[in-house]
Order: sequence, then C-alpha cells, then structure tokens
Amino acid sequence: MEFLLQPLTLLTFFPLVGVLVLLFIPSDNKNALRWTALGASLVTFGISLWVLAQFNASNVDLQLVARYDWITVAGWNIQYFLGLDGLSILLVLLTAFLAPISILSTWTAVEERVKDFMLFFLLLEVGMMGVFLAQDLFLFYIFWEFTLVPMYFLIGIWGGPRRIYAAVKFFLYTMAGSILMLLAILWLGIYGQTFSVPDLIAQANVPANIQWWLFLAFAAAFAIKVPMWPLHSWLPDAHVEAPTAGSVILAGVLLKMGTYGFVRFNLPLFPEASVRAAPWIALLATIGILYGAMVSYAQKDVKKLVAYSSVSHLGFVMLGLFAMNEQGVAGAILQMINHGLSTGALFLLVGMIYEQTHTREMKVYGGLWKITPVFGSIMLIVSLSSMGLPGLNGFVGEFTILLGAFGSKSIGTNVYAILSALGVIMAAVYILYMFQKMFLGPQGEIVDEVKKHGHGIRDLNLRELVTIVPILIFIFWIGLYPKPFFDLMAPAVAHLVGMLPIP
Amino acid sequence: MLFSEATPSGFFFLAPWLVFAPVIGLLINIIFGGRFSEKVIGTVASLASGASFIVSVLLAWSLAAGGGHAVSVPFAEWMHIGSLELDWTFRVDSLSTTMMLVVSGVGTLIHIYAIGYMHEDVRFKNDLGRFRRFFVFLNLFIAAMMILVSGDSYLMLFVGWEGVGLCSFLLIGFWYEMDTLGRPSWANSNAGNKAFITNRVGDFGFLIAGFIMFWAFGSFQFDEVFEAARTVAPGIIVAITLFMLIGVAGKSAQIPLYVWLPDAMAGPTPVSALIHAATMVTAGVYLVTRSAELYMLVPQAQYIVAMTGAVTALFAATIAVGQYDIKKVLAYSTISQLGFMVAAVGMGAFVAGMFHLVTHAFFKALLFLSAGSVILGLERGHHHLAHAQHDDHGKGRKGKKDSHHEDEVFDPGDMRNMGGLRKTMPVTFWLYMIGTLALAGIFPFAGFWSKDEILADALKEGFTGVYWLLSIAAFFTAFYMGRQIWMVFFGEARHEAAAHAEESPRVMTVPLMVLAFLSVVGGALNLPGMHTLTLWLEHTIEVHAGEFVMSVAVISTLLALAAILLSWFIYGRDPLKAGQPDPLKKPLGFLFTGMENKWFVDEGYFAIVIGPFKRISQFLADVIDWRFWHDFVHDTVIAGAYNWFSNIALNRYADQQGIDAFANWLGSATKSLSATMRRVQNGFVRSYALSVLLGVVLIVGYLILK
Amino acid sequence: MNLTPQDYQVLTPYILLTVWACILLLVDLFIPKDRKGLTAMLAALGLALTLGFILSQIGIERVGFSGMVVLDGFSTFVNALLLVSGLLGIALAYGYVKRMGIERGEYYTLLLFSITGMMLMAQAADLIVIFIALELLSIPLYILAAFARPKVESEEAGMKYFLLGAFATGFVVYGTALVFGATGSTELSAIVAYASDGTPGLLLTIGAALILVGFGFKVAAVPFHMWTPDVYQGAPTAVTAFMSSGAKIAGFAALLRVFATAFPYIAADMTDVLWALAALTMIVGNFVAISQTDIKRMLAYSSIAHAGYILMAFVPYGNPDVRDVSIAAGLFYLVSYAVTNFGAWGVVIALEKNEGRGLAIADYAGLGKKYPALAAAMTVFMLSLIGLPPTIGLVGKFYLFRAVIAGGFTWLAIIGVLTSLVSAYYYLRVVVTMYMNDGEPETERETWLGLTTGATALVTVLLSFTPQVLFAWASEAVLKLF
Amino acid sequence: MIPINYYIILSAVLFTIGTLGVLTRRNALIIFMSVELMLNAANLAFVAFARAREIATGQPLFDGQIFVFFVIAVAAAEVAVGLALIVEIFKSKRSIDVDQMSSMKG
Repeated sequence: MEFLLQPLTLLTFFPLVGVLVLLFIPSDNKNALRWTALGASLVTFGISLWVLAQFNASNVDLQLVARYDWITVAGWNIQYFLGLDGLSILLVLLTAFLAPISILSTWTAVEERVKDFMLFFLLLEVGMMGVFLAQDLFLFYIFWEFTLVPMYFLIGIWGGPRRIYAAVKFFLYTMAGSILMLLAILWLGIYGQTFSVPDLIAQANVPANIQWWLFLAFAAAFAIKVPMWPLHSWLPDAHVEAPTAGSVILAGVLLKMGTYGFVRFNLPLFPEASVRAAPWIALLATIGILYGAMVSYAQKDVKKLVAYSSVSHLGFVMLGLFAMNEQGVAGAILQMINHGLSTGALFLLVGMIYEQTHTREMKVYGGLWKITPVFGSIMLIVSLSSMGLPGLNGFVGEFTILLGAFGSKSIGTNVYAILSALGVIMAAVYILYMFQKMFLGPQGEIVDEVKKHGHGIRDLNLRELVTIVPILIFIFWIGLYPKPFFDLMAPAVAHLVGMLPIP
Repeated sequence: MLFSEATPSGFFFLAPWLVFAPVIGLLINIIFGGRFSEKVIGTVASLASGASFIVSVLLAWSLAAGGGHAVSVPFAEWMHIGSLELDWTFRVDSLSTTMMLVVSGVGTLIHIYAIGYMHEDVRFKNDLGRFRRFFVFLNLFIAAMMILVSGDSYLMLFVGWEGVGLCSFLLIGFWYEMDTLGRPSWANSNAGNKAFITNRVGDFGFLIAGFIMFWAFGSFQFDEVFEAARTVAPGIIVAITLFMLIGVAGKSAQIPLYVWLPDAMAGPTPVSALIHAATMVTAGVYLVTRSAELYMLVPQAQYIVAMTGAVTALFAATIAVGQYDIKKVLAYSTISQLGFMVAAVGMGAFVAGMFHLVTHAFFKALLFLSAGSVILGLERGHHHLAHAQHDDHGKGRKGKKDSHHEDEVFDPGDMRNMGGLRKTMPVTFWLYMIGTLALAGIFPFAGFWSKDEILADALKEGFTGVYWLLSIAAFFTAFYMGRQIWMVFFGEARHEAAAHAEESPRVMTVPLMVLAFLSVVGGALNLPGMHTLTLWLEHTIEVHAGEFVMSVAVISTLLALAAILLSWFIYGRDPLKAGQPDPLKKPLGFLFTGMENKWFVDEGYFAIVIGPFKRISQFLADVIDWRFWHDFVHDTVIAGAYNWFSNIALNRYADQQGIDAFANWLGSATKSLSATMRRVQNGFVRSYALSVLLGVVLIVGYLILK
Repeated sequence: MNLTPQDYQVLTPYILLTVWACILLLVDLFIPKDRKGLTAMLAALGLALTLGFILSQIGIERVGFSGMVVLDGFSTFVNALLLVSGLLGIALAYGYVKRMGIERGEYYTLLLFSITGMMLMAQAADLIVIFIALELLSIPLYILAAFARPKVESEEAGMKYFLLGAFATGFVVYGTALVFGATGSTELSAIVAYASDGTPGLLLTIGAALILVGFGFKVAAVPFHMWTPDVYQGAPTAVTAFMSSGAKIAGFAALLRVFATAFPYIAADMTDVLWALAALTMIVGNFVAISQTDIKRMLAYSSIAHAGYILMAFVPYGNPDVRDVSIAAGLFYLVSYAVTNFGAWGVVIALEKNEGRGLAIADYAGLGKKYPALAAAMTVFMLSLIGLPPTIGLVGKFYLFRAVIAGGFTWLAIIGVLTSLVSAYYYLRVVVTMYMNDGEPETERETWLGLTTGATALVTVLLSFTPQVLFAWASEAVLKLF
Repeated sequence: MIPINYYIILSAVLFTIGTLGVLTRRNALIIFMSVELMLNAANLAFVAFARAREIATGQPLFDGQIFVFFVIAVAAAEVAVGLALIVEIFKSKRSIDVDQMSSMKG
C-alpha cells in the first residue's frame, strides 16, 4: 500500500482509476462517460497541485521519490523510480492542466465511440505523466513508447479524412527515433550497471567518442518528437488529421516530451557530446524557426498553419536549451509551457470553429470577429501570445531564449540568435495573416453557408469559455508575472548548467 | 544608483496607477460595457485616461517638489534568471513625466473628442458594438504608452513599445471589414497588418540592441546601462545605437520603415491623431532621448541618426505635396515632422527634439481632429443629400440611382471633393487654421519656437547638411499646408456634399479648442531665455540651453511665408474646379507623378521584399516541404522503398520466379550450376529446396574459404 | 549396459505422455464421432498431468541412458513451455476442428506424439536422440498440416512440409555423419571433449553447419524459411498455431543444446554464420510481411522474423561472459513469442470461416467497433509482436537487445531495432483495419477459444509488469545447462 | 583395403545426386526417392567413418552402425507417411507433379 500511496505514483496512475470506472459504464451513456473522464482528469490535476504543494524548488535533487527495485535478476538493475525536480515540475503541471481542458473540448465534438475515446485519452495521460516522472531509463522508455499507442488511436479513429495515413506515419516516424534510443539505453544500462538516471549522471564516465553516438541515438528519438527540422514531416499530417483534443495534447504535451528528453537526458548524461553538438543543434533550430515560419505563412489550411508554427516555436526551445546558459535553458523550459498553452489554445479555438463550419480552409472565412466578438477577442489574445507579444507568456520565453542564445558560449556565435530573432518578425507575419483571413476583412462565404444549415455561426458557449479561460489566465500570468514559474525551475536549471563543460 | 534608494515623499507610490487606471477602465468596459450606453462607456474610458493624467500631474508635482531627482518605484519582480534581473519598476523623472503629461493629457482630450466622433462614425458604419471596443482599445493604448514612458529599463520600455504597436494594429484595422470608404474590403485590415509587421521589423532591431546591451553591460536598467557604457568599447555602443535606430525608424516612421504610417490613416481619425501623430510615433524620439548617454558617446551614430531624420523630413514633405486625401497629407506631414525630431535628438539637441515633440503633439492632434471634423462634416452633407434625393425621386428611379451610387463611391476625405468649407464649417476652419500656422512655423505659434530651436541647434552643432535639409523641408511643410487650406476651405464647393457640409457638435469642437489654445501658447514651454523645458529635462539628461539665433528664425519664417504665398499663387488665387487636375501636375511633370505616387516606395518594397518573401514561402511550403519532402521523400522514397523491397525484391521475385532469378543473380561464377537450374522449369517446392541448398552452399562455402 | 530406475526417471514425463498418447489412440476408437471433444479433454488431461510431473521435477538434474538424455533445469523449462503450448493448441483446436468438419480423434493423439518429440528434443544429449526426436516431432506435424484433406491447400501444405522437411533432415543426418567422422562419437559431451584438445577441423565445422541447416529449417530461418508461409497458410489454423510455437521452441531448444554443449570451440566460425542468419531472417521476414494481405501468411512471415530475433540470442553463444544472459534472453523471448503468438492465432481462428473466408486482413475491418474485447486482445498481441509497451514483447526485445549489445554485436542490434520498426508497419495495418476501417466482421464465440485469447492477452500485459519471475527461471534454467 | 576417403567421396557424390534430384525432378515420388538417397549417403558415411575409426583405434565402435539402423527405421516411418500424403494428393489432383502444388504463394 505504501507503494500505491506515493504522491507521484498516484499522480501517474490515477487516470487508470478513471479507466476502470469507464469500463463499467455502458457505451451509450455518453454523458456519464464524459463526466467520469473529466472527473478523473480533474482529480489528477488536483493531485498535481498537491504534489506542487510538497515540492521544494530550492532543492535541486529529485523529490517525492518513489523508488523500488523492480527487475533485479541476472545482472539486471531496473527500478520503479519516479521523481520530480525543477526541470519536470512545470511539464507535469501542464500535462495535468491540459488533460481536463482537452476532455472538455470533446464534449460535443466527439459523439462516436465516446467510451473508447475517453479510455485512450486517460491512458495517454498516464503515459505522458510517466514520461515526465520516470527516472529509470527502462521505465521511461516504457512510458515513452506507450504514449504512442493511445495517440495513434486518437488520430486514427477520430481524425479527419486522411487519419489512417497520419496515424501510421505518426507512429512509425516516432518509433523510428525511439528504437535507436532503446539501443542507447541498453548500452548505458550495460555500461553503468544501472538504468537509474541520477546514478548514471553521477557516474559520468562514458568515454567521449561513445558519448557522441549515444547522444545521437537519444537525439534521434527526441528530435523527431520535437520535431526538429528536417524531421518534422509527420507533424502537419498528425495535427491536421487529429481531433481537437488530440491536437491539443499533441502540441501541448507530446512535443514537449522531445524537448524534455533533451533537458533530462541528453544534456546531463552526455555533457561533452552536448557541448560539441550545440552549434549544430542551434543551426538546425534556427533553420527550423525560419523555415517553419515561412512555410506556415504559405498555408491555406489553418490547422496546418498552426502545426508548422509549432516547428518554428520548438526551434526556439531547442535553441534555448543548447544555449546552455541559465537564461536559455530556463527560457526554453518556460517556452515549452508557453507553447503548450498558446498552441494548445489555438488548436482548441480552431476546433471550436471547425465544429461549426467543418472546414479549415482559411479562404472561406473572414470577418468572423463581427459575428463572434468574444471568440475573436480570445483568438486574438492567443495569437498574440503565440507570436510573442510582450506582456503575454510567449514573449517571456522567446526573449529569454534569444537572450541566452545571443550570449551563449556553447553555440559560439550570435548569428543564430539574430537570425532567430527574425523569426519573431515572421511569427507576426503568419499569425496576423491567419487572424486576418479568419476574423478580419469582409464576411466570408462560410458564414452564409453555415446559416443555410441552421442558426449560423454562434459565439462561444459557456462550456467553451470554461475550456479556454483557464489557459487565458495563464497566458497573462506568465506574461506579466513569471516569477513563480521561474522560481520553480531556477535552482534546477542552475544546477544543470553548472554540470556542463562549457568552454 | 543615481537615484535615491528610499521612496521619497510625495505621490510617487502612485506611479503604477498610470497603468492601472486605464486598465481598470478597459476592464470595466469589457465586463459591464454590454449594458452601458455610449455615453457611459465613453465617460468611463475618458475618466480612466483622465485619472492617468491626474496621476501624471501629481507625479510631476512631486518630482518638482523633490528637486527633480529621478525616482524609481519598484512594483514587482518580472524575470530573474541567473544574471538577468528584470523588474516591473516605474521610473519617474523629468523626461518620463513630460511624456506622461503629453500622452495622458492629449490622450484624455482625444477620448472626449472620440465620444462624439465615434458616435457619428458608428452611426454611418452601422455597428454599435464597435463603440465599446474602440474605447477599450484606446484605454489599452494609454496603458501601453504609459508602460513605455514610465519603464525603468529598456525591456519594460519594450513592453510598452510592442503594446502600443498592438493597439496601433487594432485601431488601424478598427473597421476591419471595409476600406476607408466603407466598401467591403481587406484594405483596412491589410493596413493594420502592415503597421504591425513593419513595426516588428523595427522591434527586431530593438531586441538585438537589447541583447548586445545585456551581454555587454549585464543589465537593461537605464542607469546601470549608462554607467557601464562608459567603460565599454565604442564599437559595441555603435552597434547598440544603430540597432536601436532600426527600432526608432519602425516606431517613429523614419526611412526606410515609414511606409506603414500613411496606410495607418485607415483607422478612425481620433486614432490618427492620438497614436499616429501625437504620441505613439514619438516613442522613437523618446527612446533616443532616453538613450542620450549612449548616443553622446558615439558621434558617428549620432550623425547617422540625424541624417536619417533630416532626409526623412524632406522626403516625406515632398510626398505630402502630391497627396489629395486630407489625412494622407497630414500623415506625410507627421513623418516629416518626426524626421525633424529624430534629426534633433540625433544631433544631441534633445531638448529641442522633446520640445518639438510636445508642440507637435498639440498642433498635429489639432489638425487631425479638425480633419476628422471636416470628414464627418462632409459625411453628414453627403448623408443629407442622399436622403433628399431619395425623397425627391421616389420609387420609380430608385434602381437607377442605386446603380449610380455603386459606380461612384463618395470619398469624404478627398480634398478634390471639398472646397469652400470656410463657410459651412467655420469653427473647424479656424481651428484648422491655427494648426496650420503652428505647423508651418509662423510666429508666435508653438511650432515656430520648437522648429526654430532645432534649426538653430543644427547650425550650432555643426550639422550644416542637416540644417539645409530641414530648412527645405520646412519650406515644403508650409507649402503643402497652404495648399491644403486653399483646397479645403477656400474657393467653391467641388461636390454637393461639401456644399451641404455641417459643423461638428460641441463634444468634438471643445477638445479641439483646448488643443488650439495649446498650439498657440505651447511655445511658452521653452521660450528662449526662460528655458523651462531645458531646466526641467536637465535633471534627467545632460542638456544645454538652446540659443535663439535671430538669423535662423528670420530665414525660416521667411521661407514659410514664401511657401504659403506660393501656395496661394497656385491654389488660392484661382481655386480648383471640380474635375480639374492639380495645377502643379503640368509644370512639374514626372516629379509630381512621383510625389503623387509616394515615389513608388511601396511598390518597390513589394517587388524587393514582400513579393519574394511570399514566393519563397510558397515555394518552401508547396514544393520543398510538401511535394518534395513530404510526398516524394517520405511517401514515395521511404514508404515506397518499403513496399518495393517487400514486393519486388524478395517476395514476388524470389518466390515466384525463383530459379531464374537466383540463377541470373549467381552469374558466371556458378555457370554450370545455373545452367542446370535454368534447364529445369520453375517449380515451387523445388525452388524452396533450392533456397535451402543455396543456404547450405553459402554457409559451407564461407566456412571452407574462411 | 544396465538401466536403473534413475534412467527412467529422466524420461518419466516423456514416457508418461507417450503411453498416454498410445492409450488415447485406442480409447479414441470407442468414442463416438460426435463426442470427439472427449478425446480433446483426455489429451489435455494427459498434458496437464505431464506438466504437473515436470513441475515437480524442478531442481532435479540427472543424466540417463548412458548420457543420451538429460534432465536439467533447461529441459524442465522448455518442456513446461512445450506442454503449455500443447494445452493452448488443444484449446484453440477444440472448437475449430468441429467447425471445420475435421474433428477426428487422431488430431489430438498426433498432437501428443508431436509434443513427445519436442520434449525429447529438449532432453536429448546425443545426436542420435536428436535425430529421432526431430523426426518424432516432424512426422505428426506433416500429417496434421494435411489434416484438412481433401482440401487442396491443406494437402499441398502437408506435402510441401513433408518433402522439404525430409530434404532438411537429409542435411542433419549428413551433418551428423560428418561430426561423427570427425570426433568418433555422437554424444554431445564426447564431441566437446574431442574438440577441446585441438583445432576443431573443417569436417566438424561443416558437420555442425549442416546440423544448423536442419534446425534452421525447423525454426524457419532465412534462407530455409520458404516452406513457412505456404504451410502456415494451408494447414488448419489450429495446427499452424501450435506448429509456429511448438516447433520453434523445440528447434531452438535443440539448437541451443547442441551448439552450447557440443560446439563451443567452433564458435568463432559459427558466430558469423549465426549473425548472418539472424540478420537475414529479420530483414527478409519483416520486409516480405509488409506486402501480405492474408493474415495467416502475414503471421507466417512474422514468425520467420521472430525466429531471426531469437537467433540473435545465439550469436554470442561462444562468449562465456554474456552467454548465459543472452541465452536466458532467448528463452524469455521464446516464452513471450509463444504466448503472444497463440493469442494472435486465437483471434485468427475466431474470425476464420469455412472455405478459407475471413482470413484476409481486410476481413478484420470494423472489429474494433463490433467486438471491442477481441479487437483489444488482437491489438495487445500486435503491440507485443512489435515490441511496444505495455506488453511482454517489449520486455523480451529489451532483454534480447541488451544481451546482443553486451555481446558486442551492436550492428546486429541496430538491424534488429530497425526491422522492428519495419514490422510496426504491417502489424499496425491489422490494428488500422480493425479500428479505423468500417466493416461487418463475424466471429465465432467458443468458450475455450475465448478463454485462451483472453488469458494470453492478459498474460501478455501482466507479465510485462512482473517479468522478473519468469526471467529468473529462464536464467536458472540456463545456468544449469552449462 | 580401400582408403576411407573413397567412401567419403562416394557418399558425397551420392548426397549431391540426391540433392540435385530433389531440385530437378518434378515427380513427388522421385523427389522422395532422392531424399532417401541423401539419407543413404549419410548412412554410408557413418559406416565408413565408424569402420575407419575402429581400425585406427583398435577398439570396437558401434555408434556409427547403430545410427544407420535408426536412420533406416525412421526413414521407413517417413515413407509410410510420405506415401500416404502422395496418395491423398493424387486422389484430389490426379497428379503428383510438385510444380502443380502452387495454389499458395506470395
């Protein structure tokens, strides 16, 4: 029982309780299914707050550790090892926070096979939590790969017309990276006689040339997940086809698993290799920022636009991480949260309008702000947050990242930071373009089209407001007063940066 | 620290309320505005802005009482990461209070004016919900502008800097579903985007300057930066100041980033007055003044800033001559005047620049608002006319009339539709006249003093080139203002609407009168000999009192008068008739075509920057990312290779054409064997057996040969 | 030569089962045609009894019949696994043979005989015994493959299996002859003793290679695999299910026993060969599976591919440092494959209808909607075959790759993971079809079938959380082997 | 005394003939006979090896001969099953040409 009552164990596996309850609810009682899932995710969120209350930010070690021997026969040393520190606490909270929001967003959007949907969704939450909490490489890998499965179903069953293609592509693409990581994990496990991440970091004795290969193997898994240019090809497909809740979680949490992996594993486990790789990663990140921004501008499908914008945004995160100074890394971690909130919210909003119009072609929209003032205003705020307007969350992240990258010793040049700052301009270009095409200008043809079939396009209803307003609160909070968020991670970030052998 | 540590007595603790007041105002309007009437909404917003003004006054008073020493009012921590320490701290010093007073003062007047203006505008454009939105945006603007001017660090300034950019975007595209004439169009929203994006280009420069600053000085806080700057290689400061200049060029509409400002006239007129004439666009001037200590260290950078301003001043003035839209003329005039200010602060004549900033705020706001009054007057006339016609002709000819209307949309801002408004709109006329004289720099109006100080400083500081450029620009200024006056208010009405134009209501004209008063007496702020403003700003920046140089004053006044005379000669003596081309067109030829078409700068940008950007984006997205990377590499090459490998190479090939295929593959080395195999026909069981044998041969062969 | 009771104790389970099978053959004559279920029950009872006996033998190690057979932890482990496979095979066949109209009592007796052969294979310590065991397990399988006569596919399957099987046996026998020629003995311990005091010699190496060919055929390693898809497709599905697990387990057990006991001194040569076989098997099996549209053929290629994975565990057999771990990983993987494989075939049986309908992957469309439990089970099996959590397949692969990397064969491991990726492609297609395509599948509801599928699915998932028990057992089994 | 190598070479030749027979003949019966030939090649090798070693060491060695008996016995069992299968196939296809047994492929 002691094992089950560990806070982190509870946090990770509580959604399974929801899964169990769901199994006993008949599939035609859709509302009961929805409320159960929502309840389970809300309780999980509550647990995450409880965990937060017990978390001591000034301690750089892992906290609330749940550590038990798991498989220890025949030279194996695999542990059930969950732990939390400043690098992961925010992502854990983000996951717990976005899950109920995503479930709320499916309330009317998902009408078919509600039970399956909720089951997969809660399973996905378990996987995501586990990824952020696991401190044993084997355990981590299990959670990491496990997230693929429910997400695959979410895209493949409830997605758009090309959902199968997208789901399979998502699955294979991500798996391609992670199996290389599997080899590296095994190598580390054999070499270090343990899979426990803190122990491996403490040993810190991997030879430099091997570090390089291990770094690459881990990076392959994470870079695909992020996705870093040029490994982003699965993302537009997955995002465009995924149902709203899927897109929200995909953009909000799943992509962060990649960047988180870099912080949690690549940097501390392979410090020399990381420093060696920093200029290259920075180059790719910069290309990604500019490329993502430009490609996003040329999109006609709004979801695709947002999807490509993720390539650009996560380029910033990568740039910050490999700046390897406190500003860069802290900014990157905060930017992960920001991107989760902003892009998650963008997908939510796009989903809300899509539910009414059933089209994502921007050209048929136009002038919606007039018809749906509340929706338009919220969209505007979220868009501005996404393009990094000061005073909103995006700016705090992007600014600190660029600041860090500009003075980074590991990247060695500030050209990348300057070029990436150009990405800030381009962000304005594509975000404003999207906002204009949908909400400004003369009334689009879709308005009459929808009217023909019913009441016409309506503004947000109460449920939708409840879904989106919490995100808005954080958008402002982080933008204006990010101190609590930085405080949570600052000591851990400083500790991490201190470990890196920066020239 | 250059300022006193302990919070001094006085009202300094109120500093955050500069921002809170308008924020509270806008929140009230957002939350409860749905139930308010227009009047209440307007009042709430104006009160919020007014509260900000009162706070500004109290702060200024406290500052003066405290001897003018800068005070910083910490409010909250913002970003503390490693060596980066950023706080929300307000700075109250003579420079910031000056700006606060101007912003909130002019801002409040414009709020009040807008109650009347938007009532009319909304009536014409038939969207009542917009009224509330407008005032929310205006309050937001005041809040952002207050952050800009009261921030204690470059980064807080930047927050306001982008914030006002946002408001500018929102308000330019306020009537986002139409163009300036009310037709359904993307034009207004395009103008908004253009403004925001151009400003972002400038912000990029600002950001880079900030990064260099941080890594060179370790701080963004003004005093710390200035202190550290003295010990740093000048190369770094040149880089900082020049990157900052990009920001200035964006926000204050200087070459090469001025192009957004003329388009910004798509916004409602109060917006043009408040944001795009009086306050926001002067932020660049404020920034340079604020960074005076940096600029003073690097004369090269100063020279570049000054030349940028001077060239812009002249360039924009020439374009203003060729414009027909009443607001466009004023827009280019604003660019030109901003050029004056930038040139001034570039030369190190910070007081002169700030002085001109203040007076310009008064008279340009006055001019814009009066122009708005003119436009509404014409709208009313046109409306009146349309109703009258409608009543006269009745049903029978309605269809015809409607089609006629669609063909020829009435543009109430086009000066070619005006004429003779002196009679129908007398109040507006006089107000406009005062603004014009102030702008043209006629003694003793405000513009005279401030412009004169700039010119005098230019000579004194040895910027002769700048002096001449500005003087010529001043000549053009007087000329296009004269042209405007003659075209708008004199002669005969060139359109029926102008003939039926009506004067604007009190709520609009009263604020104008206040502004007119300020435009007349604004010069008193820094009269030669008294130097009130100089003494005031001295607390913050190193300045010197500008001298009054009689020769300069005489020359510039003479130039202005000559220009007005010339404009009378061309436009006033023989007023324009309806349909008649501009009299300058013939004598100036292609030069005038250039002025008319803004020297084709927009087209040039489109050809060089925007077009290629769009095409490259499209190319990257369609060809590279989708067709090549997504479809070809992933779907065809990778996925296809899987299937091909599976289908052809192994399965179908080996299993079904077994022997032949293998025999061919074995080649000449095992010719006899393959010959035997070839002779026998394909048989499946046997091809399986062959496979087994092949395995055996390979393994045993390997083991023997190894 | 004096035989003591100890000698018989070594073979007690084997003898028990053989006798039981013989008696069943007679008893079956008196069981009426429509009550053949009783035979199945009796056969299962025999298996269960034997299993119980074997479990009681855990910990006992003995050599019998002058060193021709042994009883040790390894044989106990493998025999237990084989008996469980037999039980699962009967459970799957119970309803299936009835439904397909091939319910004859011999089915079960043949199954039992085949299992006796397999068990003997695991216990053999002499090449003669191995040869006999090989034939004893194969001949009943030839018949079972053709059991659905006069269905042409089934007969062809039997014929192909038989001809090619006999062909492969020829190589085994000839290889044995060469080994005998080189060493003068067929006893594994004598062979190793011969080789230990000198260079092994080409004759011994080639002999070992030919023996490897024979086993490679049984476990369906490339290039000796070509019979597999045809036979798996043509044979009655219940037979296929049993064959794909049982024959593979026995084949690998013998391979392991022979190579580890008799040929450690030619490891330097054989490692390369095994490396190539493993790599080739993984590549070919996985790639060719992609273009399959018939579920049975697809699973056949999947079976080939997994033979490649298990072969990986044999590659480092000459390296004493990692041999134990690696072979334990191989055994573990065998278990995980057997469990998963039975489950997957169970689902196939549930959907199969007369005249070979219901066997196309396309026939699985809509299963997720109509039969969620069955589809969920199939998903679990597919995930396990790919090697994804939360299934035992992941754990198995994890152990396996770890062993291979520890042995220094990183490239083989890379080929292994890359081909796993390829395999995801076709396994997922089944999942896609079940959940994301619309269709109206029909399934048979049979108690034993349902139980088997459910139980294997459950084990597949649960064992992934507590694999240490099984792994400890596998490790000990191996430790006693050497 | 005929050298051992002669036996071995003969046995290898027989084995090869058997193998090629399996590969080249289409009649199932003849293929089966070829397989028997392979087995008997092995038998020959067994006996030869056993005898050679007996001579070399001077001690009796029965293992080889014993194996041959087992092979013969098992081969007989195989024949029984194999012929039954061939008969069944012939009944339904009226042919024992293995090249016609190709209803499954791919």
